[in-house]
Amino acid sequence: MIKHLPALLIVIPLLAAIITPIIGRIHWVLSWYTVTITTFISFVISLSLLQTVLLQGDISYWMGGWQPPWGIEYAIDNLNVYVMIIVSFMALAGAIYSKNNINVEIDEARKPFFYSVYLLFVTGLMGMVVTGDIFNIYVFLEITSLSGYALIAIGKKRQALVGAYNYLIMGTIGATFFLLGIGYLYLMTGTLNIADLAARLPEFYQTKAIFTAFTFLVVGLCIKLALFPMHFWMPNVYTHAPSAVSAVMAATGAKVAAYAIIRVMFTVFEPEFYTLAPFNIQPILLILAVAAILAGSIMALAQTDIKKMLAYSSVGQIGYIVLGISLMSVNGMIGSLIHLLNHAMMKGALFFVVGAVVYRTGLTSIENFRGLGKKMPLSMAAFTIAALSMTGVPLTVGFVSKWYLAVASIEIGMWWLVPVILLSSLLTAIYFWRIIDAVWFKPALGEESHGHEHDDHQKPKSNDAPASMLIPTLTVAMLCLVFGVFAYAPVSLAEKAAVILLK
Amino acid sequence: MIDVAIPLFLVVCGIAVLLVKDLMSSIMIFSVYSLLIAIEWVRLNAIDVAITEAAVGAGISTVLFMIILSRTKSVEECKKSISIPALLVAVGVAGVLLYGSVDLPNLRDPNIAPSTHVSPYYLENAYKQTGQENAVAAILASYRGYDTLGETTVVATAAFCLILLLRGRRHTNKDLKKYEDTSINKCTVKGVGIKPTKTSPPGSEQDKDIIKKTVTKFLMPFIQLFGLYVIVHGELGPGGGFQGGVVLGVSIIVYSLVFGFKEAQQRMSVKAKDLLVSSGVLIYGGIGVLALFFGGNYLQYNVLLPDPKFASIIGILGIEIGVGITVAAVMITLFYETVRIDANG
Amino acid sequence: MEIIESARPVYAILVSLLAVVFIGISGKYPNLREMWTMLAAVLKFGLVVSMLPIILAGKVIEYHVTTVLPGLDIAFRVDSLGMTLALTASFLWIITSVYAIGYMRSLDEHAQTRFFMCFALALSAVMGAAFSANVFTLFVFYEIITVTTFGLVAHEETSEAIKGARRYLTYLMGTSIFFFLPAMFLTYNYAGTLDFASQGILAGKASYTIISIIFVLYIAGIAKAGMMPFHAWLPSAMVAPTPVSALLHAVAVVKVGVFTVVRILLFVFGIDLLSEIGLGTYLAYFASFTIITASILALKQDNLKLRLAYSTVSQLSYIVLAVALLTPSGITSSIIHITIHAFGKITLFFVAGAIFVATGKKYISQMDGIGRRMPFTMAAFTVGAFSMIAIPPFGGFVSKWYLILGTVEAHMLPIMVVLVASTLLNAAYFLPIIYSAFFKELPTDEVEGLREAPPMVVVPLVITALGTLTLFFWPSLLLDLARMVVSLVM
Amino acid sequence: MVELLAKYNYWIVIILLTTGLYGVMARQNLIKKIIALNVFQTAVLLFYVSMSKIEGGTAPVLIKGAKQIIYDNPLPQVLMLTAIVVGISTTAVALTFVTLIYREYGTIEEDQILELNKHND
Repeated sequence: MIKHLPALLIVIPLLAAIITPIIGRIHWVLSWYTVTITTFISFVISLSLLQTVLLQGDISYWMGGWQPPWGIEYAIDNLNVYVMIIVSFMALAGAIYSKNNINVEIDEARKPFFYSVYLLFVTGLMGMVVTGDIFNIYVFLEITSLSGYALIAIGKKRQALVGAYNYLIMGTIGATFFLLGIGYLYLMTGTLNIADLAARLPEFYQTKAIFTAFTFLVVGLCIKLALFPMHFWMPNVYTHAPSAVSAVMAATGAKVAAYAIIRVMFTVFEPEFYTLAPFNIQPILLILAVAAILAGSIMALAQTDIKKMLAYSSVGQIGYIVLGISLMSVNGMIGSLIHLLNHAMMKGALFFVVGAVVYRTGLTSIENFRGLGKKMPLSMAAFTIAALSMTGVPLTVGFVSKWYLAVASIEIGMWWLVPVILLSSLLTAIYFWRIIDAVWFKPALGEESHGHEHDDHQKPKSNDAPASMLIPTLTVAMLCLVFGVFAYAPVSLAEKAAVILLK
Repeated sequence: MIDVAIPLFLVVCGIAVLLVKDLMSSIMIFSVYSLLIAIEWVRLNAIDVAITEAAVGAGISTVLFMIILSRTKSVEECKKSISIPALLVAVGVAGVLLYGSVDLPNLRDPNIAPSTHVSPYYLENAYKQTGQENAVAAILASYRGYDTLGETTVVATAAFCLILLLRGRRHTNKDLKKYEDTSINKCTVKGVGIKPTKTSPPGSEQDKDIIKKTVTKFLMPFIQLFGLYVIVHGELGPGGGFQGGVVLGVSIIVYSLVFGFKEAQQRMSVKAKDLLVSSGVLIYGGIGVLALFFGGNYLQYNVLLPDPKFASIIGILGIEIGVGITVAAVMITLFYETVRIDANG
Repeated sequence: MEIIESARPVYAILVSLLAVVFIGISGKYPNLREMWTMLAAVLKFGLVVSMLPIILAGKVIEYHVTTVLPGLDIAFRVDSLGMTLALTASFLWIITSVYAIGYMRSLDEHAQTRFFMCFALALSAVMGAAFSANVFTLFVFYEIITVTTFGLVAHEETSEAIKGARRYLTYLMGTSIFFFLPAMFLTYNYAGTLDFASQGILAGKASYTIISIIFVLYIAGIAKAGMMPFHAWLPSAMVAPTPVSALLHAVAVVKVGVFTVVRILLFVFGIDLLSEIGLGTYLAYFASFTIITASILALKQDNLKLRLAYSTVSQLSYIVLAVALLTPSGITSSIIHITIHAFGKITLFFVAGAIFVATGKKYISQMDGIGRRMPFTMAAFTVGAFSMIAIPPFGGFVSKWYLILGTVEAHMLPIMVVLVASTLLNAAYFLPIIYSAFFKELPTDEVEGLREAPPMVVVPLVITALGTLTLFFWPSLLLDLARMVVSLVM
Repeated sequence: MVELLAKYNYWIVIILLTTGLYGVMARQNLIKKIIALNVFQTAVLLFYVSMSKIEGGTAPVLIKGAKQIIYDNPLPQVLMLTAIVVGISTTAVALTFVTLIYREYGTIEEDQILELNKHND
């Protein structure tokens, strides 16, 4: 069975997702167990695949036993096994977290379906990552999109529906663009297999048709990624979706979209394309990335709702990922890849904490965070770590990504990017510090200001989130520190992938 | 000449769909549009696609649109005419497409890459390797069978999403009344469908219509038999799990349209139908897993039995049935759940 | 030079980190909680002292913790320069802890647990900065100090405190993100390493223009050194409780600031490189400007703590000025002044706090005749002030003496004029306080009930005042450490 | 003219696609948007299926024994079967959203919904 691990990686969660509603009829908890165990299995399989890839090189698995390009291939290399680990781990964390958290949004009767759709969402993402067939990416993109729309729409407020609807419209436009791009590629090369495409494309690099194909593929994915200025669907989605969903989406959905862009830009197309293409693509991406970084940070600054703030901050962070891609150098790519991991953990932790706050208080305004440090000390500690990490404080993961992006910018002579990164770090520091400040140094709303009274003995009882929410939150937050200090492990993995991508 | 005319009609319909204010007419035009496009598929020798398009585009989606329309408003309000940003984006996209199509190969050219690179292999080997005479079915179920598993999952996902969203009580918004009578709604032209909850689900009024009932009862086995035939037939000619599944699903939908929702539920309970959604995909995925135990790769049917070709035929038949079950069940789900909506609201 | 691998510097850092945990746990039992603080302070001092003989024997202690990224290590290296700061800070932490306990309890302050936790954290970070083996580690601990002391500055939670703390954070964080970080980044980019080396690491690695840019970025980035125009955080941080002002803004934070400047100038740029480009001279004049301006500003302050704050700004620039001279005596002066100024200034702040505890007074104009009722306190104040002005036999004289020697060695007579002017200004803003405290009459309505603050407040300030005297008569340990630095870098 | 006709279906695709896209973005009515989205998607279907047709080809149902027959390309047809099914699934979910939105807001006009959201915030 070891040989079939690549297939099982997807097939197990896929079939489990299908069975979940049936199992859930007995008791909804069983469906939760199914999801948790399956995502855990996927995580373990990803780790084992990582080992295989590191020791024995890339894996090619032929679905149905058909040799590519005639059949569908699962092609696993350093890059996608790395993304797989991120996705499956965050999916596992999200699954554990959702056990209690989702009580806020739905009743028990529908929970089995929630978990089924959740697992389908994750499976779709993982399917996009491991496949070596570009049309297969589209199919799994649709699985993940459809389930994503529904997951958002179960949010408590009615705005969730509108957010989900708009996301559906934008997502479908994006996916259709992607499909159109595939069509152009197919028309020019006659193949859908990524490796085969990569081999056959170079002779068409200068054609207008291939440039168009590239444009539609990347634009389609950028809509999914929510790259500025195609981000406008995203804040409402993250704001009104259930917190567990926002966390997992921010941590995995955008990452997989970014992965797909990297795949298309550097595996389907090879770096040579960017010198031969009729238009110069790099500056466009670069400008969009910088605009995203600045606009995201500035807009985040203006928000009063914490979830919306995190959403806009994601717009900025996505800018970082694209910035690294657009530099088209090994260090830039390392920066992007490492930021995939880092942002997944940071944003995951932040949304987890926000979810815990919603769970306890039901409110999401920043005002509401005042004095929470005393009530939810552990959650708030996790929040603080993740927030510091977002600003890029050394010894946290955020620093590592920014460091690589800065190194890459200087390396290719774009020194002006360094102030951009710094400025955005500063803005990030400002909008997160507001909250940290309120959490630890302000009395809770409605409470009397202390003045000089002795409150050590009468402080409000700590009422932190339940363990099922705290454990994943703290784990992810701790990882922000662990990978900030021992950054070399993920970086070396990212470096291997980057070198291959840019060879 | 007809090859020129049909696309032109398509364009006309496509534009008309957007221009018509009355949503019901718009949907009808869209239905015509779907039929036209199905005809275009026939013209292009894509029979399988044509059948699916006719069943899905002209059939199921029209029904869905109409059900939804009966629950909401049927008139688009008289708002602004031209959106400049949308126009800019559309023109930009058209520009890129035009730019890209300059050096696209001519259509129908037998020497273009798609016809010379991968597909000849299918045409040459499909029968030998899979026992399918219909190359489309061979690719769908075997060469790219994994895509089809994904696609079946998409369908099942849609069903689960609907159930997740529509079953159980959603909290209703208290402020709704407050805004309903304010100026925002004044723009309504005819006021049709403002109180959508009053319209009953299509079907229930027609309880008394004996002729319809008898005819339906008489036809039902034939439609369903036809559906089964289409599912199984994919091996030889156009047809397959999707098309057959849609037909099967439609038969139940027609039944419930004629006999009413409750009656139909007695024939096929919601629980049983939910189970069917899952079991179809499970059959499909299970056959794939079975192949693993026989030493093949995932979805490698030819290891299932000693004779590879026969094994392949059986395997494909199995998955077509799986697809058929899921698709039929999902089509019914789409109908059931949307019809049930206002019972919960 | 012999290198000893030992984790002892790490233990010195961890002691107070552990204490943070215990303080947090035992928040409900104030006595137990304070015991942890004291225990950690004593242990830490003991650990630092235990390393002293090794350093004095001319060895260094190194410990590599981890490599974050290639070229970015967390590593420690204890040498004579770091030792000076570590000794000063860890010794004064013991004294300040006693004082803080007395002060906080007398005023019945709120959130004392958080206060002592932040305090211990900050001290950990100071140790880390003192023992850093490279710019990256130094930067990390520099930032940790900023964040943890924010909690102390904002302690009061009043709107004024929050505002002051925000400003504090904005200045320190802003400059370090905008200038220090890029400076470090450029250093890494050009030098290929961030490890401190006695002859500097940048020489010959980049053009003079680039090096000058990096230099400016570093100087602007290390706002903790209080150089103008990035000094404004210091006065606004005076909203903090006095023990915080005392330890952190007279000792830990600002001393880490100037320590960083000294460290960077000597061990990143190197004396040869700096004198080659002449950057030292510019910096010296720049520092002189701060010295004079801050002294003039100090004259105008009526709030005692604010006056002390401006005095700190001016005194810090002495240290920067001294090292910028790039001569043996200059460097010696800068190193010993780190300690000497610490003792003097902490005494003065303790006094300000003691007056506040005893009388609730903050303004100099209210302090007429106070010396008669609080003789120990005001005597200590006099000692501290004289040390600041550099009157023998107080510590301040020693460092100023070496500073003057340094200017002579560097042939920079204009600087001498600055020194004289600043000494006069120092006298001008300290002596009137002493005069009115001892020789003016107390306002009659206040005679009742005015007495010394509680012993836990008074004893520490007497000890530090005596320390200032000791440093004049037995400066040998300090001078030895300073000479070792000089011989290392020259 | 021949050149123009040789790419006839491309032009149709472009027109349909642009029309659909414009409709999706410009229309305020949520149902109309979905219809437009369907038009938009079918344009891509047309693009694919058009490329499967070969001059003189027959439908790709293999006829045993006959050697010299030119078949149309079956692959794009397979892909489009998938796309159609994906399309109906998306439409179904979208329509569900519309009904729910109508129940919550009492309207399916986008501008009015935005207005209502503003009131709520």
